[in-house]
Amino acid sequence: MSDRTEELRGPLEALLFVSDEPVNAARLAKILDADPVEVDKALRELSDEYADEERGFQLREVAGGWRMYTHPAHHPYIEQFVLSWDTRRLSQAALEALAVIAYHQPVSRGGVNAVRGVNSEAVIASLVEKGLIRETGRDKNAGNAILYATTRAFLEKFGLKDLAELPPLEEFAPDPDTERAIRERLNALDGPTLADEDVEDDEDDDKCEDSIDDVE
Amino acid sequence: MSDRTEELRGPLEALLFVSDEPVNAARLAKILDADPVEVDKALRELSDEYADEERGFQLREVAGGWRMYTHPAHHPYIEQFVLSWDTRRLSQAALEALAVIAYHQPVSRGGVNAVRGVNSEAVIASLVEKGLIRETGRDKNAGNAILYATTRAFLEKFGLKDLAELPPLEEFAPDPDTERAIRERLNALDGPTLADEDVEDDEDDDKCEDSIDDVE
Amino acid sequence: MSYTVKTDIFEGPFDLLLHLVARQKVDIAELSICDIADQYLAYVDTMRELDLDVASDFLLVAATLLELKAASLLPQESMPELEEFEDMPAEEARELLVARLLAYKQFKTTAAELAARFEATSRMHSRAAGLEDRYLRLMPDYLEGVTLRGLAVICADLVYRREVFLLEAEHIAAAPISLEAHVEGVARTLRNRGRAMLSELVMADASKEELVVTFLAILELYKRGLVGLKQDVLFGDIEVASIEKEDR
Repeated sequence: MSDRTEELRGPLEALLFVSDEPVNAARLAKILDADPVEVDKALRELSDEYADEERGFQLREVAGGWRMYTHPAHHPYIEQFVLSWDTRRLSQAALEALAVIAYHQPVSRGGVNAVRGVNSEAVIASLVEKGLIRETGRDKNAGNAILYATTRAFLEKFGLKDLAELPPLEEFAPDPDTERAIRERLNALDGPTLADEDVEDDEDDDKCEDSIDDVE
Repeated sequence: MSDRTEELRGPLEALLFVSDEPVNAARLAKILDADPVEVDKALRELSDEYADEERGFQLREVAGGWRMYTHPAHHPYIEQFVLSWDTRRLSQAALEALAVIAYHQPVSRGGVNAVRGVNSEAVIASLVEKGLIRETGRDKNAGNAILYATTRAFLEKFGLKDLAELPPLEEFAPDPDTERAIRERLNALDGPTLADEDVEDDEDDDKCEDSIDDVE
Repeated sequence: MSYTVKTDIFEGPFDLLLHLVARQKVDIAELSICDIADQYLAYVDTMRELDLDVASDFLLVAATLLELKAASLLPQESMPELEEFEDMPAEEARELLVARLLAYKQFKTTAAELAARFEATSRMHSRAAGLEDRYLRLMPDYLEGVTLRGLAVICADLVYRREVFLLEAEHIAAAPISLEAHVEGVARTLRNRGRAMLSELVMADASKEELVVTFLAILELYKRGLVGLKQDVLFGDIEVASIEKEDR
């Protein structure tokens, strides 16, 4: 490796490690404020290095960019490992968050909080890890809050062709206007006033507190 | 690396790469059908190797197991890439309550209130929601007050192998000067000189039980 | 961190007391419980204007300081009873306060250390990308037993609860009834009487709005940990009891 590609190795590995989709060299170069050609070279070297050293993962160039994968040689172990995962079912809190996301997607954490009345950060993180929801973009109008949507695995689990096949919420709500009202409210709440910077004050995210504000 | 640990490296990397929580050496050994001692050795070597080669990720022993993380040096890039300003901070109030719970667990809300001098209900609820603490039982001697303890997620988020890794509380005791200053300033001008009496242990202050249970 | 911006807000009475005690670096000999007590009360006074609920958390310590101050001025006088420091000679009360303050200070320092650890750890990211597609089907079924219908019911339930909540709140807002005033009113009654039935707390001719606000006020007091609630039978009268603030 040249000095420059050597320098790029650490940051590139870190970015590729956390990425959940292929990333192209241009985007990586932009984040690292580096020359795209250098980045491309560093990626190829890294890919070779993983292969030569027989590491547990590999770096592959696929449609859309570069992504780390586990090495196929170890697949039997991984299968056995995944099969051994804890079968604990979702908590009530997680189910609630999942239900809200399924019906209101794409929705920000703030939006889920607003409907559930409590902070939903931890459950959302666990739903992402379980592959039931995923980040789907940013809400430009709400401080770039991350938006969440359900995954294909979610659809498959319930045998749904697409989201339009979700049973209409109205069937379960006493008031047919409720859903629309909530959607409007969610949109309003997602506005800049409920930007995600506020999340550290979780104590205040409390339903009762909201009620006082509403009343006064 | 010895031959054997060399052999284990690839499979270990693959398993650690896909795991969504820290995994202990015994479990990894079982899946790989290997000697736990060898696996433990291989994990330590791998951890050192990542550190020596200044890779983008690192292997750390936390919360009773091993898990891969990105190297902190690359945090700014990652923040820019996926996490944005979605950093999860805790309020001062939450940290104080968490500190009391971490060191006095299992402890009731009354116990936390007693140390903080303020009602901690809301912060405790938010810590539960964040998955950092959990209900762990009831205090039969204190009106069945709910007892709280820290979770595995707490260990992981605070980078601790286990609770024994918490720095000893004594390290944080106010120094003699501070103590003297506090005593003097809360003393009456002409009051009797205070003997160095035992400082009351707050753990035992559990006369303050869960206030709601009192009534029922 | 978030708390650094709210410079003049203290996390509790001990936090404020600690601040006052630590602030005056000079003339230790000149300082006394009298000065501290006065400063403390002055602060609580400004706080009271801002937020009565917050201020109430500080009153026990204020009362203790006052007792200590009185004791230092009139050492022979017997002191009025104080909840937590009840029947305790001034010297002992002071000693307890010092001990509490020291213990609090210790945990405040500990919290800072934890915050530093948290901060350091939050710069290391685990992989949250989820499994490669090929392994997804092997994952345990976290949704075992959950039906689509079940999910819809959960969502509709949440949405409906929220909606009713907002509608009620809007409805109340239209009437010139201050919830905070009702909270105070109910709290006052309970301070005097110790306990009361819901039926006693609302006037016989109360409007629906007043009934709702009184009920909300009781819920608010419950949330603040100031009252306990008891209902013997379904749809029966609710007993509201003031809670001795021994755990403050």
